Amino acid sequence: MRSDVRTTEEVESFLRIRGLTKAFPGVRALDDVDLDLKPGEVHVLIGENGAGKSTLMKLVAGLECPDSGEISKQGRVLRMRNPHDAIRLGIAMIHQELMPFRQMTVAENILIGQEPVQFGVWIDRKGLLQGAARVLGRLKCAISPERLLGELSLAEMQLVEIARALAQDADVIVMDEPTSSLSKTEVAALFEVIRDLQQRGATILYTSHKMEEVFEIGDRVTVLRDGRRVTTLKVDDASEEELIQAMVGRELTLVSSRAKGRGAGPLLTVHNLSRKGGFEKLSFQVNAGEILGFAGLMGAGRTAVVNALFGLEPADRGEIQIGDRRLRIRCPQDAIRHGIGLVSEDRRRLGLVPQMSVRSNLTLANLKAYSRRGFVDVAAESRITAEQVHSLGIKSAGQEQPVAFLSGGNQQKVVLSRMLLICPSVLLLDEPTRGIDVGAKSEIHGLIRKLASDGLGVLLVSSELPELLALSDRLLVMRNGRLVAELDPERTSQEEVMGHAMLR
Amino acid sequence: MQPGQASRLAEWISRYGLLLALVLLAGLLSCLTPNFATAQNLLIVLRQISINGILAVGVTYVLLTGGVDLSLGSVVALTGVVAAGFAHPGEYPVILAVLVGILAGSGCGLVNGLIVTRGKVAPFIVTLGMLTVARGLALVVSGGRPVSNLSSSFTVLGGGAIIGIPIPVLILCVVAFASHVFLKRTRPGRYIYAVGGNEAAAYASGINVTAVKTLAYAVCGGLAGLAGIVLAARITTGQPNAGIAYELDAIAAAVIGGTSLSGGVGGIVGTLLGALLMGVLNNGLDLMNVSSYWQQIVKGLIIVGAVWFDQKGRR
Amino acid sequence: MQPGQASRLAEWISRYGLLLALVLLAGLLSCLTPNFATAQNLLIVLRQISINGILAVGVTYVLLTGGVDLSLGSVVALTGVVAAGFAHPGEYPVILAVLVGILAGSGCGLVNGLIVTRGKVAPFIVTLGMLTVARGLALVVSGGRPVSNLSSSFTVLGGGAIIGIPIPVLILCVVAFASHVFLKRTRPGRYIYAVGGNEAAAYASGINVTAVKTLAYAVCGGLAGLAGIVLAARITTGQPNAGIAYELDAIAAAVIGGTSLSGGVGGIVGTLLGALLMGVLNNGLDLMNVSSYWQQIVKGLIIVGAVWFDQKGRR
Amino acid sequence: SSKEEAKPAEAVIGVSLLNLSSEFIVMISESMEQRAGELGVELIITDAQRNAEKQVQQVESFIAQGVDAIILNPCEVEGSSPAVARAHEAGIPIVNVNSETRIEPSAFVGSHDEESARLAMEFIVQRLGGNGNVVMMHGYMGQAAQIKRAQGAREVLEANPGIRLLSEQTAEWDRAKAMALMENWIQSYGDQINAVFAHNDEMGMGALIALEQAGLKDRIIVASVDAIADALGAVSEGRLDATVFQDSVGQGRTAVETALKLSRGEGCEPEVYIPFQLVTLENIDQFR
Ligand SMILES: Nc1ncnc2c1ncn2[C@@H]1O[C@H](COP(=O)(O)OP(=O)(O)OP(=O)(O)O)[C@@H](O)[C@H]1O
Ligand SMILES: Nc1ncnc2c1ncn2[C@@H]1O[C@H](COP(=O)(O)OP(=O)(O)OP(=O)(O)O)[C@@H](O)[C@H]1O
Ligand SMILES: [Mg+2]
Ligand SMILES: [Mg+2]
Repeated sequence: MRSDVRTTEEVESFLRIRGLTKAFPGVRALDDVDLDLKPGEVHVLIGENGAGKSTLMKLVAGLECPDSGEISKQGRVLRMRNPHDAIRLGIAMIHQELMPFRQMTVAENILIGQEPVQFGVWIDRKGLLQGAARVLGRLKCAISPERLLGELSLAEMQLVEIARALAQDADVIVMDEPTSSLSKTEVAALFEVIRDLQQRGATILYTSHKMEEVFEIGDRVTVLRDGRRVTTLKVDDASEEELIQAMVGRELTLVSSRAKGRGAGPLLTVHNLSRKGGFEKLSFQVNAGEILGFAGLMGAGRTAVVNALFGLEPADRGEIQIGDRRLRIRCPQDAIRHGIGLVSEDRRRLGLVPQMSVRSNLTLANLKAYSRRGFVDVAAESRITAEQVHSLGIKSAGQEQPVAFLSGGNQQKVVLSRMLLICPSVLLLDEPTRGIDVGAKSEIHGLIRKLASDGLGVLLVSSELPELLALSDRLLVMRNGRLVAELDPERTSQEEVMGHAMLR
Repeated sequence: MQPGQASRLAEWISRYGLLLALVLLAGLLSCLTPNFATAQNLLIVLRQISINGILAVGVTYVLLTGGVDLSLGSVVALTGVVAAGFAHPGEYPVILAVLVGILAGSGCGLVNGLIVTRGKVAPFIVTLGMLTVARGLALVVSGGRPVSNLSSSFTVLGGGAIIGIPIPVLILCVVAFASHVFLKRTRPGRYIYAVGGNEAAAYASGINVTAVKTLAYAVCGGLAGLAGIVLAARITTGQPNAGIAYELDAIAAAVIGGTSLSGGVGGIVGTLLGALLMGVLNNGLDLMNVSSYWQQIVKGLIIVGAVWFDQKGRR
Repeated sequence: MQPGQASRLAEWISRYGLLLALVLLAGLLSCLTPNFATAQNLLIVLRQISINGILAVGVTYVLLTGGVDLSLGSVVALTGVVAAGFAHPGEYPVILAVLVGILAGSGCGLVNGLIVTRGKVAPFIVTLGMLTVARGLALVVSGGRPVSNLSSSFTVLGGGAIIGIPIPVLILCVVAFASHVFLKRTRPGRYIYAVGGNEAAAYASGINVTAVKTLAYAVCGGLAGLAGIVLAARITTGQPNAGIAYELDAIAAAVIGGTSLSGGVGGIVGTLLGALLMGVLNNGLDLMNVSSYWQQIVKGLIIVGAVWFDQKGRR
Repeated sequence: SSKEEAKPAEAVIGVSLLNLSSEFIVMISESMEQRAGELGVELIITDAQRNAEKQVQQVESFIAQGVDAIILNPCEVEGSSPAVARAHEAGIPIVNVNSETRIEPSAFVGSHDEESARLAMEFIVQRLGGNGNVVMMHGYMGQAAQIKRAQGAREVLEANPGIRLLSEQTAEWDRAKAMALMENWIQSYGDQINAVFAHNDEMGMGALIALEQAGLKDRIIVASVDAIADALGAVSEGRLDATVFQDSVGQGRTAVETALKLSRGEGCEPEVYIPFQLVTLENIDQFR
């Protein structure tokens, strides 16, 4: 802690936010928000997609400047013009959108801005590696500090970003959906670190769409809706229903019925599929009308499998069949032609065309259907866009808004919707509800279920076990690039799945 | 309001800065010299920008995909020499000379595109290679001497006019209009923006990135061929050393007009405004009889100033 | 194995392709012409690449941040003229002329950097503006005439040698070594990579992106100033029309050497290899008495081929 | 060429030329090659592409290759001088062709560039009867040829106060740029212009075409320098009023001959002056 003598009021609120307002063209992202963070608390921020959580956090971390309002820490009003000021004032942030330096090593990524130096500029390489290893050790993470970041999987990158924030030795840490790509074990390690930070008096502003995390790690919770603060509660006093209702502003019935449709014959059959460095000798099939779940730890190779099936990183050996036709899938074009669609986990890299409008992004994979003689039929495009925006609840300042300015969850909906528009017969979903709010998530679950009951085959990869267990008809577990178990989701438990996924 | 209109309005407003800068500059020039704002002079400005305009429209395709084409100037020389070889009086019909020139240009572009996409060599290097290769070919083909004695039905393409409007200006108008419609309204046009905006995402959406990029380079080369023909017709000779550094002016026009060098952003309207700004500046400074040393200084300052002004407006 | 070594090894292997291409080319030339592989000629090649090498090292800084500097050639002319003005015999100490030249160069670079970072104008436009402005200034300063009658203590910087090694080569070695160490081992150097690799992330990590970029442009300008001095010393005159299109060769050397135009990737070792490849090619083709037209064609093909070969190896 | 290789060449001569994409230099180069073939001399021809530094490099390479003599077609008076100095240091004879350097070569073959501009300008003065307005198109600013031709023209202008220089501007040796410049001049000066002097024929042709298109050619005189094929054609058709002939063939041949003599240690004229000649409709037949 930086100062020893504090008045009671300062102890009450370590970080004090008053009247914070921020508007973007076409939307008031934050509207007169007050918030008090106590020292040593984990304060959870929740709200629907586009409620303003990230905006609030960016303001706290100096990434954006407020239109009005002020932030004070320990009684001192902060004037932050850029993140550098925030870091100097002891505020660190884990960003919702990953911010990797792909060409630099893990160690450099973690200690960027904090490099151990001699003579003021000379980088102490040994110190750098040791420092990075130390932080990674706290997260119980086995990534080598010397690897290039570009070689890591998305989840590993997210861990590195967490490590980067931890390395800054801040007493306020802002965490914007830090666990969106992580599976249970990594989340557990992170939570341990958070508790440790708490012990040392650090304040944490945390957001996530995974409700169970709110209850597990939070002390108090604030609900944002449409840029305004709705309520702040002690977590122990709050119930899930209450929070969800505050978020969406109405009663919400979560889709939970498991209208199981067991498949009518195999749709996609995979035989002895291998890719060097990814997975080995996989054989499985997805039946029409069935949701096949894939569970596994970080780096188990699930993403590699769906990427191979979609032709992004084609398999080296093995067979892929749709119905009884054997296919060669060398590129996504092949896959789409054969009715395979993929929603990638990496929406930033493989999903969005940032400067293009919501409309153009939606129709990108199936533009042929909305054009005549080579000319795009804008009217038809707008119609289908309006439909999708409505059915998925995509929140934007109009169809023409560049998708870069949408909130993270809304971007995810755009990517998902694009693949639905190609009307696939096999849908590969890699973390499809990453960053999507509770209400929308339940609607998307309903949608996936409906698609399956219409006869689609769905291959679902998710790091959220509850989601997998609730949605899948069958569940496969991967470990180190191999299939190790097939389970019946109705007769298994999270513990059993984890047991198979982990090394014994 | 119709769906498309709002966006077009927004686009116009975001373009406003450059348009405003252009209007201010033109206003200033009209005050400073009485010869600027005459119909005749404005037509001359249009004629003077026509070659750079055609090239700039072409390079916009490539820039939108996130690439670059440095070979334009040399391709202009090569196609000019080649087309001129088919344009001596009484040998072949003029249309053949034109076709040969455009084909030679798109051939160069196609080669660029194929090496960029299949060979995965950086566009800068590929087109830099083409810059020297095409120049060398132009010199070899012509033996280092200008190809002159061109038929008047060929040179009319550079010097003639239809109902008072110079033919090069008409060509530019047709090229620019067609390109605008192609880029904004057709499927391949949309794909060009998508590939430039995020190549990996475009690939993952099933777009044939290779074909889209190759197309952009080929079109760009073809338009450079057209520019080469117009230039040869205008100066009534195919010059193997013509067009040096023309690529820089063409890219500058596109970038001044808001097309991003990293791809995915920009368009033909901006490119034309950029070419116009450069043309007005060249013409105006000549009319004002600014000494050639100072012309360079003033030109540099005004271009940077106009783009800065434009940028400021957008934020 | 020591921590850093693995990555350095990997880097060397990824460079292998270009090195191999260079070795192959040199081998071929040695077979084709007996004059190539003599110690004297290899020294000549080194001297010939020294100016392009210094410029290429400088522009590598800027390219690494994701920018570009098109003004190099004009800055070479301007600084050459300015330094020559202070280098007449018996007027000032030679160190002053050198300092003035380097300062003038980094002044140009600083202006570039400030307009890029503060004015948020695209580097292409800013440095294109500087290209014409600096050329204009060079002409104004010199009155359009070469500045000659330079002291021999100045011209020795271009023509002299120490223990048999030409001074320009020594200067290049010092500049390249210092830059390599700076970029790879110091904090500001790593920040240059970080800014080029992901500017938004660098900003969010508290790096002063403005300062880092401005530094890169200023260093690049300063090195252009140094190159201008060496050139003026070598041709014993400050030539206002010197250095035309030098920027293209410098950028080409860096890009051939694997530095990416989109920033964050590359380094000095590659840049030197790139400059060497270009130098060996120029020298070898001259030695083999290839006609100048065909030289251009062959040069273009070999450069693209070498980069393709290098790329292929990396995948 | 295999036949030539059979018997060793009389001598090897390195040639560094200003710019091989300029028609005039191409003509020099071709006449050199032709003469070298006749004399059994081997030429190594390189192109400095208007870059003095490159020229110095090329001469250094020649020295390293041990040529018997060097022919230099300098880019710059001062900038190319180190090349001459290097040759002197190495004891290799060096012949300058077409233009000069500050450091004296072993021999010079060519003419003084100022002279060409003087001829063209005097023609204009004479045709205008000593009274009128002219505009001047410069070559690329700062290059030796531009500086000298401008100087020659100015000398004539100073001697003739009745002639006013309305405007001068560069069109960088380029025909298309010259057309644009002429069009702009027509806009700002219109009828005031009586004559155009361009530093080379390319620009002169550009000005000519622009004037013809504006319908002004019959009232305005155009004169330029170099006598390239196009310009000679235009003179014979009565379109271009004058160009200045520089004997490229004579220069090329004499340069090779002189270099060969020097390489054999024979004496020769230190300066072979090849005069310019004005070409107009009257004497065009001598030049075609
Ligand atoms: N740079 C921007 N330009 C325009 N609008 C923006 C910008 N950034 C955010 N917005 C808008 O502000 C609103 C709030 O966005 P924010 O990112 O804070 O939401 P969020 O609560 O973090 O949502 P999510 O759960 O989806 O991440 C959204 O409507 C979004 O479209
Ligand atoms: N581009 C790449 N280059 C090198 N290795 C990679 C690359 N992408 C992924 N890997 C590695 O391949 C292994 C499998 O990764 P994959 O992303 O398929 O796992 P996953 O089961 O989807 O886990 P996650 O939940 O982390 O996405 C990991 O060890 C990862 O580090
Ligand atoms: Mg968010
Ligand atoms: Mg994954």
